[in-house]
Amino acid sequence: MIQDKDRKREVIVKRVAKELKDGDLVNLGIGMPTLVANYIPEGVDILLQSENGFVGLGPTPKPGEEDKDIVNAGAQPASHVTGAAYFDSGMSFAIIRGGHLDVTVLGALQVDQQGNLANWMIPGKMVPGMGGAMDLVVGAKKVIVAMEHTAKGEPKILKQCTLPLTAAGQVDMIVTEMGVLNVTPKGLVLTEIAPETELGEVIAMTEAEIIVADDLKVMEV
Amino acid sequence: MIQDKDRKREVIVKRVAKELKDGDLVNLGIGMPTLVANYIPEGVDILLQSENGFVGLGPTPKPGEEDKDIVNAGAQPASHVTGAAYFDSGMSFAIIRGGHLDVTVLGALQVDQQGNLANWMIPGKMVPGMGGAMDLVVGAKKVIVAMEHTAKGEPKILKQCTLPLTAAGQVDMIVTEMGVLNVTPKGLVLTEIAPETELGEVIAMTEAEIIVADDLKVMEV
Amino acid sequence: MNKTKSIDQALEYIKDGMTIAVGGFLGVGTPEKLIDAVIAKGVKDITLICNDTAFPDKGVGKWVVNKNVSKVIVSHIGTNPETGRQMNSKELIVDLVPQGTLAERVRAAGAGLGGVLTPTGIGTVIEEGKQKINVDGKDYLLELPLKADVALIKGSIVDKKGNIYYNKSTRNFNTLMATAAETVIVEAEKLVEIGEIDPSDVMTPSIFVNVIVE
Amino acid sequence: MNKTKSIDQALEYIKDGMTIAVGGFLGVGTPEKLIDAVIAKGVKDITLICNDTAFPDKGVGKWVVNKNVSKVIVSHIGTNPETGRQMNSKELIVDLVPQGTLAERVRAAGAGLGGVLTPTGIGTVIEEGKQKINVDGKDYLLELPLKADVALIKGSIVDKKGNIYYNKSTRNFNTLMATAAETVIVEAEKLVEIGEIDPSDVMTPSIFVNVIVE
Repeated sequence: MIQDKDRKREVIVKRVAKELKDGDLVNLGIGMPTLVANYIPEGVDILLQSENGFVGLGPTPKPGEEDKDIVNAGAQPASHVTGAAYFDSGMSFAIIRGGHLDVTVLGALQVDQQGNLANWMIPGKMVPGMGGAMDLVVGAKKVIVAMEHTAKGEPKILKQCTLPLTAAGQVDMIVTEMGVLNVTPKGLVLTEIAPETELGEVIAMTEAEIIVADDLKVMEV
Repeated sequence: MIQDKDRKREVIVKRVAKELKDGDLVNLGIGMPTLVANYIPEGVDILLQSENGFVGLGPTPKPGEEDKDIVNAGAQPASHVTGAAYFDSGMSFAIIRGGHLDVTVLGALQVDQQGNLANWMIPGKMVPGMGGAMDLVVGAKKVIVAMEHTAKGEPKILKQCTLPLTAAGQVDMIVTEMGVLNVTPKGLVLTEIAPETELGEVIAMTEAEIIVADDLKVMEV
Repeated sequence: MNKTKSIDQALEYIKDGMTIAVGGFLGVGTPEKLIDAVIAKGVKDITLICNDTAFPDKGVGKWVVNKNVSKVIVSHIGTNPETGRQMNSKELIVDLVPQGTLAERVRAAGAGLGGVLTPTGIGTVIEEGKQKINVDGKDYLLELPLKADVALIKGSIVDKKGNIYYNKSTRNFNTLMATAAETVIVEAEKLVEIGEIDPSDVMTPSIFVNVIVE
Repeated sequence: MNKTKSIDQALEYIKDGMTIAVGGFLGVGTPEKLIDAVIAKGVKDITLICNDTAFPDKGVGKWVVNKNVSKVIVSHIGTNPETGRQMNSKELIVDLVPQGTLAERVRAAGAGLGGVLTPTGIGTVIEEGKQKINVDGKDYLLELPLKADVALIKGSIVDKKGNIYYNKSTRNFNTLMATAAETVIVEAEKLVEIGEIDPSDVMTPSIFVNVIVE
C-alpha cells in the first residue's frame, strides 16, 4: 500500500492520463485532476476545456508572462494553446451538458457502487457550492473520479453515499492510489490494483462491495 | 377615399413612420413595411433589426456595391450602418422573443377586433410558412399591422379571423390608407381617419365593429 | 487528427434516409459545393432541417427540385415554388416551425436540454400535439430538441483544426446546426492554418467539427 | 441618444432592494469600478445574481464583506469564506444553482423563454420544489427564468453606441447578464468611437446597453 502523499498523487494522475485518447475534449477539475495534464501520453493530442469559457487551456504561464484576461476555472493565471477558442458561459455549458465533452476528471468526498457522486457540500460544515460539477458529471461521456482511496483512514467508496449527491449514477470509473474500479450494472469491478498493494488492503479500505475482475492487472504507472 | 395604389402605400408607410421613437429597435416586414425606413422623422435615430442576424440594417446598396455576405431577411442585397452588430439566429430570436424589439411592422391577410393576426397561410392555396412572424408578433413590445384596408374590395379587418392565426391577441395598432385603429380591451378604436376619406366609407369597408374616438383626428401624412 | 478531406471523402458520411441539418438563410451561408455533391451522389430520402427551402436554383432548394428530400423541417417555403407544389401533391412532407422555435429546438439538442418553453405559437395551430405549461400565469408550449445525423456548415474562414468564423449575415443557423449533429462537415470559403483565427473571434469552436472540405 | 455617463449618474439606476446581475467569473470580467461605487453609495439589500461570490477583496465578494447583499443566487461560494460565514449565521441567504443551469436561466429570461428542461440536478437536492418533466423516457427539471433589475457588465472594448467586445476569458456570464435586466450598465475598459468594433466581432449588441461608464 502506497503511503507517501506525493507518490499517491502521481500514481493516480498518471493512471488517469492513460484513459485519454487522441482528439478527446477533457475537463480537469480543480486540484489533483489538474495534474493529469502533465502526463498525457506522447502522440495523444487532447484539448482541455475550461468551464469559465474556452477550449484549448494551456500551461500555467511563467511569472511575469501572465495575461490578466486569461484565467482557468480556479481563477489562476492560465494560457491558451494554438487553435483555442473562447466563448461565453452559455456555450461553455452547452458543450458540457450537450455531450460534447469526452471525459471529465474530478475529485469526490464520497462515491458509491451505484455510481453516485457527492463532492459539493458537507451539511453544516462546508458548502462551497457545486459550481459546474453537476453539469459536468451529467453531461460528460465519461466521468472519472480521481481521489485518494480514503479520507483520514475512512473509506470514501461506499455502498451508498451519505452526503448530498452531485449526480445520481453518472460515475464510470474511480482511480485511486490503490487501484482502478469500474462502475458496472453489477456493481464496482476492480480491474487494476496498484503496485505495492494487496487485494485484502483494497477490500478493507473500501466500504462498497468489490467484484474482482477475472483478469485483474497491476496498474501501469 | 384614396384610390391610387402608390398613394395608398405612401399614406400607410408615412403614418407608420411617425410611430417610431428615437432609440427604437424596429423590425420591418418584407414588402410594404420595408418602405417605412424611407420616412423616419428627422431627429429620430432608430436601429433596424434583420431577423437573419443583425441590428443596424442599412439602405440597399447601389448596383455593383453589393456584399454577397450582407443580405436582408428577404435575401436581397443589403448594407449595415455604422455601429451595427451581427449575430446568429439564436441571438436574433432571443432579441425578438425576449422583448428587446420595440416595434414590429408587418402585413396581414386578416386582422380582427381581438388583435388576432393571420398572415402566414391560406389553407389549400398558399402556404409560405410563418418564418419569423410568429415570434415577432409575440415578442415585440408594439405590433403594428400596415396593410391596405381591403383585398379585392373585401374587408380584411374582421370580427374574427377565419384563416389560421399567426398569433392571438398581439396586434396593437392597424394602419391602413383609410385610418388608424388601436386595438383596445373594448374593441377597435378608430383614432385617425385618412384625408379624402369619409367615416361611413371606413365603417363600410370594415367588417369588425369600430368605436370612433371622441377626438378623431385626420391622419397626418 | 487531420480533419481536412476531399468532398468525396466527406460524402461517405451521408447516407440515404438521414436527417441532415444545413446552415444558411435563403441560401446565404449555405455550403453550395456540399449541396451539389449530395445531388451528384443521388442521396435519397433526406429529412432536412434548415431555416427555409431557399430558391429552386440555390442552396437546399436544389435538393427539393432534385428530389433528394422526403421531409423538410423549416420555417419558410415561400421562395421555392417547387416545395409548395410537392407539398400539395403529397410528394414531400413539410413541417413548418416558427423560426425562433426552430433555432431554440436545434440549440436545445446541441446544449443537452430536454426542451424549452416558448410563448410563440400559443393560440395557433402550432399548439397541436404539444404540451402546454403555465409558468407564472402565462402559457408556453414545450418545444422539443431537434437533432441531426449530419450537419453541413459553411464557414467564411476555417482553420485546419475546425475553428470557424462566419462573415456578417452568413452566420445565421450555422452556429446552431454545428452543435446538433453526430457528424459536422464544414465547407471552408477560406482555409487557414491553425492559429490564424484569433481565439476570441472563433464562432464555432473546433470541437464541434469532424470534417473540413474546401 | 448619449449613453455615456459618469459613474455617479449610472449609480442613480441602482436602489436598495434591487436584483442585480453581475458579469464575471471569480472576479475576472467584473466591473470593479461599479462594484466599488455601489459600496461607496451604501446600497443595501441587493439580491445578487452572479456565477460566484468571488474573493473577499475582489469583484462581488466585496459586496458580501460590506453587507450590501441580503441574498445571492450563485453556483459557487467556496472562494469567499465570508459568504459561508454569513450563510451559517443566517445573515445572508445563499441560493446555490448549478453553473450551467444558472447560465440557462439567465439566458431564458433574456430570450423570452418560460423555462428550460435540464437533466442537471436530477436525483439531487436541486430537484426540491421543481417540476419534473419526462421527455422520451428521460427525466428533466423545469428551470425557470432569472431576471434582474440592473445588470453590471465589464467590456474590454466598448463603443459609444454600447456595442461590446470581451477579451478572452472575460466574456463568461457578461453576454448573458446583458440580455436579462431592465437596465444594463457597462464599464468599458477601453471606450472607442462607434464603428471601431467590426460588426461581426460584437459580442453584446448595443441594443442591450443603456449606460456606458469608463
